[in-house]
Order: sequence, then structure tokens, then C-alpha cells
Amino acid sequence: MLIESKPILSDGTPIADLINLETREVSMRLLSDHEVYKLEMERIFSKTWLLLGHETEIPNSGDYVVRDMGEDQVIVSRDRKGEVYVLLNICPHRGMRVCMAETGNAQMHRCVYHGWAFRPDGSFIGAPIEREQMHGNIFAKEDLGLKRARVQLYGGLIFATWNIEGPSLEEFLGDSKFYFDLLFCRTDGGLEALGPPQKFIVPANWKAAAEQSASDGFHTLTLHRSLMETGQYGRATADDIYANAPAMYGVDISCRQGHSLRCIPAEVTFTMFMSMDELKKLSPDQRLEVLPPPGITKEMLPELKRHMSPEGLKLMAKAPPQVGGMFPNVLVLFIYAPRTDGKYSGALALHTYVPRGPDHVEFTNWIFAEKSATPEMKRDMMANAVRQAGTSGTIEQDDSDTWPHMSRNARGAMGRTQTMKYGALLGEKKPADWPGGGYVYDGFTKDDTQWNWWLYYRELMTAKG
Amino acid sequence: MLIESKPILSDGTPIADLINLETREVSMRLLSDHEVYKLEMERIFSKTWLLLGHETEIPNSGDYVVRDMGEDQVIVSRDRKGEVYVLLNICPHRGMRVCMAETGNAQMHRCVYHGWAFRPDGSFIGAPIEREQMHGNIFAKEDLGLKRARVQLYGGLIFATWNIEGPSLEEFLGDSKFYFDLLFCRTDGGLEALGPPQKFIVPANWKAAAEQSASDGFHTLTLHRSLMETGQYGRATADDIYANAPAMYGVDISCRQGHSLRCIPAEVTFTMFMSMDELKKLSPDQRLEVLPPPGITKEMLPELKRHMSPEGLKLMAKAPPQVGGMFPNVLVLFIYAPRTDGKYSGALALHTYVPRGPDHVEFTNWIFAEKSATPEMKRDMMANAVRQAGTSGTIEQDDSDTWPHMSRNARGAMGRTQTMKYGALLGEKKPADWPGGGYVYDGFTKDDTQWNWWLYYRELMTAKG
Amino acid sequence: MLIESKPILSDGTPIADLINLETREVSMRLLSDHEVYKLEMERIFSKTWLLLGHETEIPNSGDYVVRDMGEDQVIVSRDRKGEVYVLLNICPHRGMRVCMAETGNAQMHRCVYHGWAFRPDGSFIGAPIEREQMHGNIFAKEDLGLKRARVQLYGGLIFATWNIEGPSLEEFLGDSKFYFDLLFCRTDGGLEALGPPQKFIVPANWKAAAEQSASDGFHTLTLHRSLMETGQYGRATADDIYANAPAMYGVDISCRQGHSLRCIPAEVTFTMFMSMDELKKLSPDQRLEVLPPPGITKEMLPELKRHMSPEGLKLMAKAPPQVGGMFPNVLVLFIYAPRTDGKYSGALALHTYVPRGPDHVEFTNWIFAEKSATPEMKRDMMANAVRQAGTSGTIEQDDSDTWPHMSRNARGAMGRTQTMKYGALLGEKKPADWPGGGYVYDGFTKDDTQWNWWLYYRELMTAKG
Amino acid sequence: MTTATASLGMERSPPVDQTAGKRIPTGSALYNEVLEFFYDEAALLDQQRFDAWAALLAEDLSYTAPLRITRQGPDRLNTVVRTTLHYDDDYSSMMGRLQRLATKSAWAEDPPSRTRRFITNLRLWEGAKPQEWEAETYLFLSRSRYEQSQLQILSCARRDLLRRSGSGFKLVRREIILDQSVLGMANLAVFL
Amino acid sequence: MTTATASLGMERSPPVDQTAGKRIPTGSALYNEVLEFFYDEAALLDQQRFDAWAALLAEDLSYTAPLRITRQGPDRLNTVVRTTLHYDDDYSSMMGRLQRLATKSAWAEDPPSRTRRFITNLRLWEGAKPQEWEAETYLFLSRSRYEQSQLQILSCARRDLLRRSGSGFKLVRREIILDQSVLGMANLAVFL
Amino acid sequence: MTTATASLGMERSPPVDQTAGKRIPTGSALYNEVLEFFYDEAALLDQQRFDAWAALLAEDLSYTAPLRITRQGPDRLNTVVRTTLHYDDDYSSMMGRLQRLATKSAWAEDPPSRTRRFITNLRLWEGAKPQEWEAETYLFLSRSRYEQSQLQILSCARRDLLRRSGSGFKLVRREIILDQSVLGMANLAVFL
Ligand code: FES
Ligand code: FES
Ligand code: FES
Ligand SMILES: [Fe+3]
Ligand SMILES: [Fe+3]
Ligand SMILES: [Fe+3]
Repeated sequence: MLIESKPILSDGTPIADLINLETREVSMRLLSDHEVYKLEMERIFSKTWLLLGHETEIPNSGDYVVRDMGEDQVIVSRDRKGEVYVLLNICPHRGMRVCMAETGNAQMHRCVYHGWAFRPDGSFIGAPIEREQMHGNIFAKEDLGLKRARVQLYGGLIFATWNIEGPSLEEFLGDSKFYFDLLFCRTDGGLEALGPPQKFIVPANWKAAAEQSASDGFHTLTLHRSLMETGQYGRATADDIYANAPAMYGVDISCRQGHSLRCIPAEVTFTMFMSMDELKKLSPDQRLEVLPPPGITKEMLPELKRHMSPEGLKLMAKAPPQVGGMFPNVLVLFIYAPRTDGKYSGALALHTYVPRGPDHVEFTNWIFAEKSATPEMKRDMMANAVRQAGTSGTIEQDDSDTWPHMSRNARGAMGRTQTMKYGALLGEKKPADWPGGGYVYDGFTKDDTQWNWWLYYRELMTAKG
Repeated sequence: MLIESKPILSDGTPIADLINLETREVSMRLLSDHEVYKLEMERIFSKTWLLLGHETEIPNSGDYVVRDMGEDQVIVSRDRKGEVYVLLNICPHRGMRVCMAETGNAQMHRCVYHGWAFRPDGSFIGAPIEREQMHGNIFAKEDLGLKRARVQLYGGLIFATWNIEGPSLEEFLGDSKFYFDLLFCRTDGGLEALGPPQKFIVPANWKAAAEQSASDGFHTLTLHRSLMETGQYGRATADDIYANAPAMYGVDISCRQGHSLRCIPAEVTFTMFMSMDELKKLSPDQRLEVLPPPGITKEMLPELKRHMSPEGLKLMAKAPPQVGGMFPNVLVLFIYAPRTDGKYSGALALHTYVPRGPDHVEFTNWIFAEKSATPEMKRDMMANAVRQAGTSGTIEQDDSDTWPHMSRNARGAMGRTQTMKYGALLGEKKPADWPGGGYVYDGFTKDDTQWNWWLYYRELMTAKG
Repeated sequence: MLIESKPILSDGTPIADLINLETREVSMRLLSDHEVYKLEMERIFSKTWLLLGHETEIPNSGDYVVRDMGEDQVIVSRDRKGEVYVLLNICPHRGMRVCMAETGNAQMHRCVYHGWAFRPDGSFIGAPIEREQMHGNIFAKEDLGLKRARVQLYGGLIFATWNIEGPSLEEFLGDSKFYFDLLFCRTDGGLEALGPPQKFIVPANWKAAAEQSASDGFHTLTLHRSLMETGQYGRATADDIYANAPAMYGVDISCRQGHSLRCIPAEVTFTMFMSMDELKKLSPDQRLEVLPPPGITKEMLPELKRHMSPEGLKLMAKAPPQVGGMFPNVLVLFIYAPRTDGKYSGALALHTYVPRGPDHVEFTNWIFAEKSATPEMKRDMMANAVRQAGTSGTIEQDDSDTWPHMSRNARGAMGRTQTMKYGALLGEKKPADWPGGGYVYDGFTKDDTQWNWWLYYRELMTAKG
Repeated sequence: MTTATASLGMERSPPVDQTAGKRIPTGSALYNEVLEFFYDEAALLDQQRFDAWAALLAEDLSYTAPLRITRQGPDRLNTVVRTTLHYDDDYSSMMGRLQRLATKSAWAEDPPSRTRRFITNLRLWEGAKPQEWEAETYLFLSRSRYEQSQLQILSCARRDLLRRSGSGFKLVRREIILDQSVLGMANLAVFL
Repeated sequence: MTTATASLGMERSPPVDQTAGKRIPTGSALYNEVLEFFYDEAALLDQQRFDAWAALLAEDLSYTAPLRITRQGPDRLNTVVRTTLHYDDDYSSMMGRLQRLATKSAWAEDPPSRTRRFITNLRLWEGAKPQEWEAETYLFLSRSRYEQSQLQILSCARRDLLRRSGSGFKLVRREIILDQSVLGMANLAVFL
Repeated sequence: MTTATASLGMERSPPVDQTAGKRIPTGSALYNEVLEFFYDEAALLDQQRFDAWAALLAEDLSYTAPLRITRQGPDRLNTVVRTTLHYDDDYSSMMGRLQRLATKSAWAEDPPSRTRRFITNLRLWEGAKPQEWEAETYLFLSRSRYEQSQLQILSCARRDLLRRSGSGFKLVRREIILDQSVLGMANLAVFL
């Protein structure tokens, strides 16, 4: 039984009051409060679908990786039939950790404490000394397996939830699925995780990272300004970055469930190596030839076309979704990456921001390529992603030095009464012939998508048990 | 006045519900909850008898050691009359620590802050500048001594409690005292602590260690399997350890107060150097000659016989108590220890698992020999104990790497709702002519003693203030 | 809106009960309790005047330093008009830290996250891309400035409070202001901070340091005994320190608001280099010539006389205030400092004890000289202060090793029920012709001033919101 | 090793002494020169003198930091993962990093960390080519940012290839073997 | 020192320089050889190459780690306790430890800790017998297990007796002077 | 640098290699002598042999520890503050400190900390005067007090001036460049 806490904090403050629908303010207290954190673990991380990895990480029967659903560790394993299971990594006997490694291959997981053994599907095999029935006579063997989460695969990505009766992953993705399909389901082979994820701890509340993942495009101009100063993004110079505002105009999309993506006109990238005039002469197909979406090569275009509707394809040619997030804690980064040879390549990464108490978050960073990419391209895409994202990435090292300050600020007696503001709204506006659904915001990237994230957060945190 | 909290947690859960008497389940939440921990400090560590050391650590007048009762530090000192006192190491003036060292000899403890001075029995001597009466005129000098705990010695072991009116140590030990007598009170000189205890911190809740100390024999087969693989315990090979199940059959004893011991047939040890057939020909007396109990030599047998009833002696010959625990936080390890010369010797150790917050425990490890043992034997027994138990012991280094995982698992939103299970019950069964009382379990070691531990824990945690 | 908590702890204990007015006892629980700490941040550190620095640290327009009001970080800056502002260092946009440095000079503070910019007076300049109005349309620009604290300067010292409508600094200083004037307002140029403050973390509750700052003179005899043993303070030898009790007699003053000072007869210092007989022959003026107050030279005496009333001057000649504190967390140390050449000089320091959670305090140590002092004298006074106070000071290194023990002791189940005692009361007694007001205690330094500190603490902690 | 994990690129880093050439004796002239190189390099990085540091890098530089991963059983020592990396740079990308650090807005290190790189346990071998040497050093990094009173720390081994260049050396290859599976720092915006 | 505490075996470890023979100069050929021995030894342990490490141990090995204890006053420097030890091994028991580590179930170090042994401050003297030397090194151990993002750390001095053996040395005696009264690690399943 | 901050005394510590004389090669005879001096000095301090340590101090000693401060922008490397100091001693005041430590009531270090001073990264130059040398060392201090299971740690560089004195050296100047703006220890009652 999940412990249910009422959404009223012990000083009498209803959680609902911490997100002001009138003024679009969010109380900083949410970034530091321990009670709020405990509720989040129950109402969000035990209820929604969570990204745990990609099935290419566990290609063979018996393969497993150990991952996290909130603060609960789980085994993600593949059984003999090829099914993927997600199992609480807690021995039903006395609560010991069952899988001690982060990854491996085993047809039997034997707990090192007293030797209870489990199959890759979590079912209980038995305790040592069968004749003594050391699992007792109160519970049947069927009741003594590892606790199973509900699992769904999507584009090879492994999602799981403890919410057995809740919405399906499709329902959870809602209107954003159309857009995510364009990223995750575009070739015959599908995506491939190029290796295990980078992992590191940031001393910040997970929501400092997560609210940004909800398509905060605006921070790029200032926080990631150094990359524009070096000319890595657009032709702006140090002086006219704000005037040029590269990559600020585009189409942001989101939906009720808080997911979002930024469809950024490929112009931003094109103009690094051709003039606007030249560009205008190109048909969508020609554009794809000259600048395929991040992670795709000219050779893979036929595949791409097979997997996408003409509308989707046009979107990919003109303004492919490049960054965004999935509620609650996933960042999507499928970006054009400038190469040192002057060409453009791609960097595909997904992050999860795994809560580690109110003041810490574990940054988990998977790097992808299409399975059908050449080894050279995969190698290139790993390098691209590592240089820009994650541990040492020149983009994201700025982000991870920022969030801890927000978290710290939220701890003061005065600080926790301050608010984060989401008052710059663009408003829904669909471009003509826009192929997808959801909430669509055409124009300068503003606070809409992030506000939607908080609205869904509020919905879950105040839902009736 | 001790602060009394009601045994209902702030989310409305009664503590009593976390230990399910029907299904013999214990909620993992008990291993991580901060409110539970606070209650434990009040209802267990401020109420029961706690082991603090051995009187041979402070042989002379003025000798003292500083130890811990839960999170309260105490001075264990011997006054001029040879009495042992246990005193809260907190200056009644402004709360400074009085004894700064871990050990020493002093007839006066002077607080370094403002100079208030106390005798080894805790009584207040005075503050500097007598004429100014810097202790004030509100409290009489008699009221300004160091707070005294109630002390009782048993086999030289020093126990103390804050429960001044509560049960005596004998009452607290109950039916288990008969068995502990066989370990602690068997020679003229009694036991000797061979030195100060080892101390180290394990990042685990104290109960992860304590519930195991309640005679969890079964874990040895799997967690300590490496020692069987190397042939150190029994003649099993790596392949037939589970088939042989060495040391699993015996007589476990416990009692209402949660103490327990495992009386392990000496056969397990004998068969390392003689055949079953040879063994069967031996009388109890001959058995004692060939393999005296751990820590006893042939030369000491007459002493042993003087101190024990014939029934006790027979038990020591056939199945001496070797491991067990005293509620709440003592592990007893009086084991046969294989020597590198092929012979068997003994290793005698007592541990206390001192709580250091919900997530940490301080492992304190005293090593003993009989005072009348030769210096060589003492030296040998120190080496035996160090090699197997405590900091670097090849048995216990596995244990201390295990408990942190249980504690961590108990923190997750899902993990804290899981349970530890004690459903494998052997049931009370006394062998014929069994000399002792208490609950007696003859057969394969199961969950009975550990379950009794939790029942007493539950009793204390839910008792009326 | 400040979050207001009721002064009753969750186990039902009223805060008021933790300070027993009858027996003059203070519960140790106050030194460790998390709920108490949270209340203190709201009821004390968000309500009283707090010392943040000295205006000589930010002499020019645009200069700023970053400091702390409780756990809230603030920018202390000087705007173009020369006004000093104290601004919450939290961006009103998304809560990021605005000033990243500890000190600097800037006419515009631009948040590195999304680029919102602010003036040194906290007013909002705007967000990047003016045309897009990224500050939204819900709040006017005037409402989006950095949160301003109320500021008052006194002797160049910068004080601030969040209590906009509360008492003025003068009201807050009350009767103690007369005495502080003698220290902070005595020359034309006033004091000068010789550099940024030393900062280091002590693992203790802030009140362990603060209750001592309320003029605990008595601890010097024992805790700082080493300095007397080396003959640094008075002519006592190791054996007669307690008999001589150097610097114990004097006049302690305090007031309702918990501030206090110890006026220590200059005899203590004089007798290091002249006999009592010689001393008695000196007029107050001659005394000032021979031994000017700490930090003052013969050359500066005319200035001194201009700034002080004759009564004040006489006090400075006979028994200048040398140590004391300001509620809640300031220590004042304006002491005679023995020099290695046998002469006496001065060391002027102010500390703040900045709370860093219930178990840690940041020790901040500013060192001062009169602005009109010669460079050599300033250099000398820096050395004097560093050698005696703060990080490596031979006086205060003993203090900072003491407080952590008190804090630790307050955590135990038994320890938190113990009390600190303030029963040694001298009682109010004004010497004849005493020039100042407040509570005046002539004689052996006792618990009066510290008890007054706790009374004001109790008043604030139990005040109606 | 199972095929699965092999294909995922987890391996035991072969000890340098088993793959490199002849050992260069500790305390020999060459050894001391190399030791000085590493001390000077550490000082340049700790003083944020990036231009001078850049001059120590060979143009065929490979600068990488594999992941470390927790394994159990027979594979337990195969903990070095070279498929995903924490650093994956060549000369050109490294110049890009340095160029960024020279801008006015490389916030991750502005304010800069106060760092200290303790270099110990240098072991040296001949490389495969003349005038090249394989060096293993242990690096303990202490890093302090802002008002943090707890030092951020990191330990690792570095397996370097050095090449003689004039009177000094150039760093041709550095592989950083970190000791943690989950790094305890918010980023690796500092070089190791 | 009172009789009581003397009998409890607490003493001040006499500085090596007061008990050992002639000083071997820092940087001398022999010193460098010994330094290399310690670096190589650290590498073997950090790489879990226990067989190779075992080959460095003399058969009359004594390997101990006394307790440290907090004292005050005149006895304040008598902090080394040799009655109880954290390690108390000879060659044969050490072989037993290594044999255990080679099983399939030595869980305390399977998964293995990722360790780094920083060796500094080597000081060297002649031993009492020819071809034996007294060496003092400082050891800083960094240890990472599982997904721990905070390094476990431990500092100590090691007082070793080395004996010439062929072209190398054997470790005859190691006494580990730990710096903590309460160790911060859950066990000492790693060698120091 | 703005006038304001200049007047407040914040500066970039000029690298020793830019202010000192000729470099003394790492591993040279003189270098090794100096290294031994530092190892011996560390041992004396770790063993609390203060009299012997005092004998290493020159009578014109300057012993200081500037503050470090966090800056941003163009001034970001001007982080050394010499107006306020954490240590500000000369020979005579240092003798006063040692005299105090010899009393029966220097509580801040009685019970004494159990310390370990790891010395690495020694770099050496000729000083301005003959028989004087500029030395930079890195110091990692591990400090354990009472029953603390977490080591207190501190890292810094030391910029020393040594002077030949008989067969040894005297410490003439030590400037300790700490790495923290807010120190993580309750005091600096130990020497660095
Ligand atoms: S806890 Fe897993 S078998 Fe007992
Ligand atoms: S606190 Fe012990 S004498 Fe004051
Ligand atoms: S948080 Fe400061 S500009 Fe956005
Ligand atoms: Fe970003
Ligand atoms: Fe065990
Ligand atoms: Fe003091």
C-alpha cells in the first residue's frame, strides 16, 4: 500500500496555494520543502511513467541494468522470452538489495544475504535448503517475487510506472506523442543507446532542472551566451547576441501532461553555411538533403521517409523538434551540433533528473544514434554529445552550476516565500498547415510550456488519492 | 523529564501497525523513518539496559572511559571506593562536554568551559572562585552533579539504564540469563577486555544490524559462503555448501525480552579434525578435553567445572552457545576459530550497534579472553577475533557491507512500504533433558528468535509512557 | 508574506516552556531542535536588525559585497547617489542568485540565467529582447525589483532588517547605544574595516556562540586559561589564576534587547607595566595618555575627546567596554592586546554568527581600525586581531572547539532534556556617578547579561505574529 | 565476459605495465623531467593559465574520460566503459573549450573554481614510438566554488602519452580513469 | 602516564627517526627504488592484482593496524593502542584473506571498491639488519563503492620494514597508523 | 580591476615562476634536500614535536595565510586578499603560539587533532638572495578530532622562502594560499 499524505503541509499551507493560478507564480518553497518532496515521491514518482533506459542496453536474454524510479532502485531485465521487466531491487525476504551490479547478465538473481533467488521476470525461485522451506508458510511462492512495475516500450525507450491501473503510456504522452514519434521512431532499426548513461550528482532540487526541461528556450541567450560569443550558434557576435536572439523564434508545443518540445527553424543552422537567399530556393526535400535532421544522414533519408507522414517530414525539414522535455524529469536534446570541420552533425541525448532528496538530483545522460548509422557516425555523435551535454558539455555545465543556486535560495526564511514567475505568455497560435496537435505556440519562446508543466505538477500533487 | 511522544506517526500510522502480527511482517519504513528513530531513542535507548563496556577497562580508582547510551555520551568511571558510575557527559552548567578524552584516569573532572568540577561518582565539587558561588543560589550543590544512570555489573560487563525504577538487569535478561552465564561467568578471574573496542561507522539503520544479531543463523550459508568455499567452516566444497548446510542445525533459544543465542553442536567443529565415528565414542568430559569451549583451554577446565552446573557443562560439551544477541543492540560472538595450524581456538567478541541517526550506526567491537588465559593465548585470541570479526574481519566485513543496502532500500517511496518477513517458523521444541529455560527451538535455525526480537521491540515502542 | 509558525512544537511543547523563568534554566533542546531553528529564522532573523558589514567595505558607487541575513543571502551595494542598499540576492524571475561574486563593482547586476538586470538599488531594468517583454504582463516593472531590506547605518556599520515597520535601530539598541557609541563613534573618520571578513564554519548551533557573546566573562578564566599561564593576561601564574581571577571584576551592562558589554577596569592592563601605587596617582586624562583605549593612540586623543562626553571619556579611561554582544548574533571585541614588545596595543573585531542550519554556524570576523590610524598601526592591529581572534586566534580557537560539543550534547534523547543554568546573579548595581543607562552590574561578572539575552530571545520567539 | 557486456564495451583496463615499453626508473633524469612537466601542468591549470596549458597539447591530442561501472562476479574488474565517456576531446574540440573559457560568459567557471591538483604515484614507461613515453599519474583534485565550506573532491588515475618537444613535452593522449560510477560534482568544467 | 593507561597499552609511537638507523637520503638511488616499490604496490592493490601483491610479502610478515584513541592532558600524545588492532595479520592469515578474495562469494569486495592509494612523504632509514630498511609513507586512500557519489576517504601513515629480495623488496612489517578514533568506513576490506 | 577592489587588496597571486629566480630542477640534489626538509617538517607537525619544528623557523619569519574571495568577470582571478589574513605571524608571535601549546590548557588542541600533512607538487627556484630558495608545495591536510568519523580536510599551496642554515634550512617566509573562501574547519589551531 502506498502511503498517502494529504496535500496540506504541516504548517497548514495547502500545496495548491503554492502555485498561484492568477499571477502565474510558483513558490520557491517547492524547491526546498521536505514535506513537499515526500509527497512528490508518492504522488508523482510513484504514479507517472518514468524513463529508465533503452532496450538496446539489454539486448540479450538475462541482460539487466539497475536504474531508479524516484528513490526506489529497480532492475530492468530481459527474460528468456525477450520481455522486458522492471522489478523493485528489494528482496522480499529482509529488504536487501538483490542486484549488486549496475549491469550484467544473469538468468537467476540470488540475494547475497540469505540466498533467495529470482528469475529475470521477478518470480521467486526459492530459498536455499529447499526442504526447510525458508520462505515460510505464510506466503505462497507466487507472492514472494520481486515487486513488478508496469512496463511499456516506446521507440525502444523503456518506461515504467507503479500505477498499475493508471493511464497507458500513450494516454500519458497525449498530444505530444506525434512530435516525439518524429524523434524516436524514424528509422527501421530505431535508436541505439551508445553506452551506459553518464551519471553525476547536482546539489539542487530536481525541479530546478525539470522546470527548465519544459522547454525553457529563453535562458539560452544569456546562460549559454559563451557559445554564441565563440560563434558556435548563429553568426551573432558578442555584441549583437541579444539583438539577433538566435533560435528564439520557432514553434513550441506542449500538452496537458506537461510534456513539451521546441521546433526550431532549421534556418538558424542553415545560415551558418548558406545565405537566406540560397536557402529560400530549396524545397523541403532539398533542405533535408542539405541538412538532414540531427542524427540522420543523407543515406538514411529513404528510411526516414518511410517512417514519417509527409507532414511530419515537412516539419523535420523546416523546424525539427530539437529540445524539450517529458514530465516529470526527462530532458530531450536532439540537436544540430556544429563540428570543428565547419559542418553540422547531430547530438542526440536524453536525460533524467533523478531525485536524491530535496537538495540533490542525479543527472543521468544517455547518448543515442540511429542503429543504422555507421560506426564512424556513432563515434562522431558520441563526441558531439559529450562535448555539449552532460558532465563536461559546454552547454550543460552552465546549467548544472545554476540549479544549485536556486535550490539554496529556496532555503532561506525570506527566500522560500519568494516566487518563480511565468507571466510572459505567448498564447496558443498554430501556424497554418501545422500537422500536429497539443498546445502550439508560434513565435518567440516564452513561459507557456513551463507553466503547463507546473499546471500538471499541481494537478498530480493535489489529486484525490 | 523525558520527552514522551505518542506511538502514532505524523501521517496517522500507529507504530503498532508497522509490525503485522498476523503475517509476521515488519515494515521497511522502520529502517528509515525519522520519527520512529526519535521514538526509539526515548522508548528503547532511554529505557532498557545497555552494554557499555567491561570493568577490566577501568581497573583502578579514577579510571574512566567515555561511551554511548543511544546518542547520549556517558562517562563510565570508577570512584575511590571501587564503585562503577555511569554519568551523562554533559555539564549541568551550560551543557558542555565534561570528559574530552575517550579514556584516562582522574579524581576530578573539570569542565574546560567555566571550570565546574565533578568527582568520579558525578557529584559536584564546585565552580572556580568559591567565594563568588558561580553555581548560583537556585540549586543546591547536591542537585548539580552529573546525571547518574543506574548501573549493574554482570560477569564484569557494565550495563546501565536511565530507567531508574524499571526492571533489574536480571529481570531484563530473564530466561536467557542461564545461557549467558555459560559465556560470561565461567572462570574465577572472569573475562578480560583485551583493549579498547574497535569503532567504525556503518551507513545503516541500527536495526539492520540488530535484527540480524537476534540469531540470524541462516544468512551464514550465503552471505559468509566465501569462508565455506575456502574450507574454513566445515568440509563443504563450493558446490555442496547448500547441501551440507553446515552449522544450520542446533538449538536456538530466546525469551520474551528479545535476547537469543544459538547453541551449535560442536560436531560442526569436531568433524574438521576427527570422524563422526571417533566422536561418538567420546563422553562429554572427553569432548571437553579434546575441544574445550571457545576461549577455554584444557588447563582451565577445572575452573570451568567449578563455575557450571553439570547440565551447563554438558551443554558446553555438546552444543555451546556461540552466537546471539541481547536486546536491543548487542551481538555476542563466542566462537570456535580455525587457526592456520589446523587447530581450533576461540574468538570472543561483543559488539554494540550504537545508533547515530536513522541512517548510521557505530559498530563497537570489544575483544575478550578469560583473565586466567596465558599471554600467548590472549594474543592469539585477539588475532583470531580481529581476523574474523569487526573492522577487517573476514566474516563481518560482509555484514557491514550488507546493512547499508537495506537502509537505503527503506528510503524509497515504494521501498518503505515493503516488508521484512519472518514467516519461517520452527516452533518451540525442547530437546530431552534440556537444562535451560526460555523459548527453545531445536532443529534448523529459522526466524523464531528474530521474530521474538521484533515482538519485544513492538512491546516497548507501543508501551504506555 | 512571511510564513508564521505558532510557537508550539509538534510534540505539544510551547517554546515558552523551554526557558524556565523561575529556575533560570534553558532547555538544551533549543540547541538542536529543527522546528525551533525554523521558527528562529522567521521570528528572529527575519525580524531584528542584523549586522552585515561596514560602509568602508563599499566606498564607491557600484561597490557591493554579498552577505547573509540568517540563511538568506543579500547584496549590500552602494548606488550612484551613495546610498547603501540591502537586496535579497534572489532573482524575481526564477529564483536564481543574482550576484555570483562575494564582492565587486557594478552599476548593473545581470542575472546569468535569463538576463534580467537590476540596478544597485535593486530596481528592475528589464529582461533581454525588450520588444518581447519577457518579464510578462502580470507585474509592472516596478514590482519586479530585488526585494529590499530596511537599512540603517550606525558608526559606519551597516544594519538591515526585513521588519519594515518595526523599531528603528536606535530603539533596538536601546540603552546600550550609549556604550556602543563609545566604541563605534569616537573619531572624525570613524572606523574602517581593514579588509573583508574571515569566514569559517563551526559545527555548532548558532546560539552556542551567541549566548556566550552576551558577555560571558567567567569562561575566560578556565577556557582561555592557557593565555594566563603564558602570562599574556595579567601577572597570574598557572597556580594562582583562579585566586587572582584577572578581569573578572568590572561593570557589566545590558538592556531589555539582550545587548551587553563588559566594562573592564583598565587596571588589569595597567598592572602589566606599572604598579597599583603608580597607577593611583594618575588622573583620568593621564591614564588616557599612558594607556589609550584599544585602537586609539595618543595622537588621536584630541579627536576622541571631541566625540565623547566627559562622562564617556572618564569611562574610557577607567573601564572601557572591551567585550560584549549585540542581539542576536554579534560579538564585539575591542580589547587591549599585549604586544610582543611588551607594550599594549588594541585589537578591534566584530563577529557575526550566521546560522547555517541547526547544527552549523558561520563565524564571520571583521577587523577594524580607526580610519585616521597610521598604516603601521592598522597593520599592527590586523596582526593583533588575527593572532587572538577568529580562525587562528589563540583566544577564540578554544571557543570554536567548545561550541560543537554543546550542540552535539543537545541531540541525545537525555541530553536534550538537560538545561543550561543562569542562576548566578549579581543583580543590578550602578557604581556612583555611572554615566550610562541600561541594566548595570558592578562586581564579579555573572550570569545576568546572558540571562537577559535569553529573556529577549524568549520574548521574540513567543511574540504574537 | 558475456557477449552482452562485451558488446557494451565494459572492460578491464590493462595495466600500463603490461602494455607499455621498458620501465623508466623512478628518480631517473627523464623521470624527473616528466615529473616536473606534470607539476608545472598542474600549476598552470590551478592558476587558470589556459593559454600556457594549451601550448602543452599536441595537435593529435586524444583526451578522454571513460565511465566506470559497478560489476559483480567474474566480470567484476571490467569496470572501464569506453563507449560512453565523460570527456571525449581532440585538439580542435579542446581549443573550442578554451576559446569558450576566454569569453566573458563561461559561467560554469566564472567565478572560477579554486582548485588544487595533487599529483602523485608517477610511473613511467617507454612508448611505442621513439621520444614518446607512457606515464601513469594519480590525481587528487580538490575544488572549491563560491562559499562552499566542504571541498569537492575527485580521485583518478591518468594514463598519458607524452612526446618530446624541444626542451619539453607535449601531451599526446590522456585517458582519465575516474574512481566513481556516479560523479559527486555538478559538472566536469575543470580539466583533469 | 598513569599505570592504568599504561597497562591498557596506549602509547606514543616513537618517531621512526628516533628508533631507526641511518637516514637514506631522499632522492638517492635506494630511495628511488623504494619509492618505485611503493608506487608499484599501490598500483597492484588499486588494480586488485592480489597474486602479484602477495608475491611482495615476506613469509615473516607482520601486518597490523593499531587503534587510535583520544587522550587529554599529559598523556595526550599517547594515542596509539596496540592491544586491540584493526588488522592483526601474519603471512599465513594474509594468505587466508587473499584466498577468500579469490572465491566467488567474497561479497564485501564483490563488487570491488574502486580505490586509489596516494603515496607521499616517503622517508627512509636503514633497518636494524643489513639489507633491511625502515620506511615511513603517508597513504591517502580514496574508495568508491556502488553508486556512492561521496568518496570514502582515509588517511594514515605506514611504518614498514622492507627487505631486499633479488632485484626488488619484500614487505616484512607494516604498521598502519590510522588518523581516526572512529573509522568512517563500514569495513576495512581493503588493504592499506 | 576597479579602484574599489584594488584598494580592498584583492589581487591575483603572481605565479612563483614569474617572480622567482632560476628554476632548480626537479630531482636535483638541492631539490631532494628541500623535499626532505618538507617531509621532515610535516612529520614534526604531525607528531606534535613543536620544539623541533620551532628550530626550523628563521628569526625573520613571516607566516601568513591570506583570505581567498570569490570574484566574477575580468577580476575573477584576483582572489587573493592580503588585507585580512587567517594567519599573520612573525617569529615572536609564533613563539607565543608554541608557548601556549606547551601549557596545560591549550584546549583547542588538547586533545590534539590527529593530522596528516600530504606534501606534493614541490617546485623550486632560486631566491633573490644567495642561499635562499623559493619553494611552492601543495599541502593536503587531513585532520581528525575526537570521535569524528568524517575527516576534516583542507587543501592549499604554500609559497615558502627557505634559507640555508648549516646542513639544513630555515623557513623564512610561508604564505599559505587556501582554496576556500569559507573554511570548513572550526579553527586553524594547526599549522599549515
Ligand atoms: S534478504 Fe534477501 S534472502 Fe534474505
Ligand atoms: S559549561 Fe561546564 S562549567 Fe560551564
Ligand atoms: S532567474 Fe534571473 S533572469 Fe531568469
Ligand atoms: Fe541550458
Ligand atoms: Fe554475519
Ligand atoms: Fe571566549
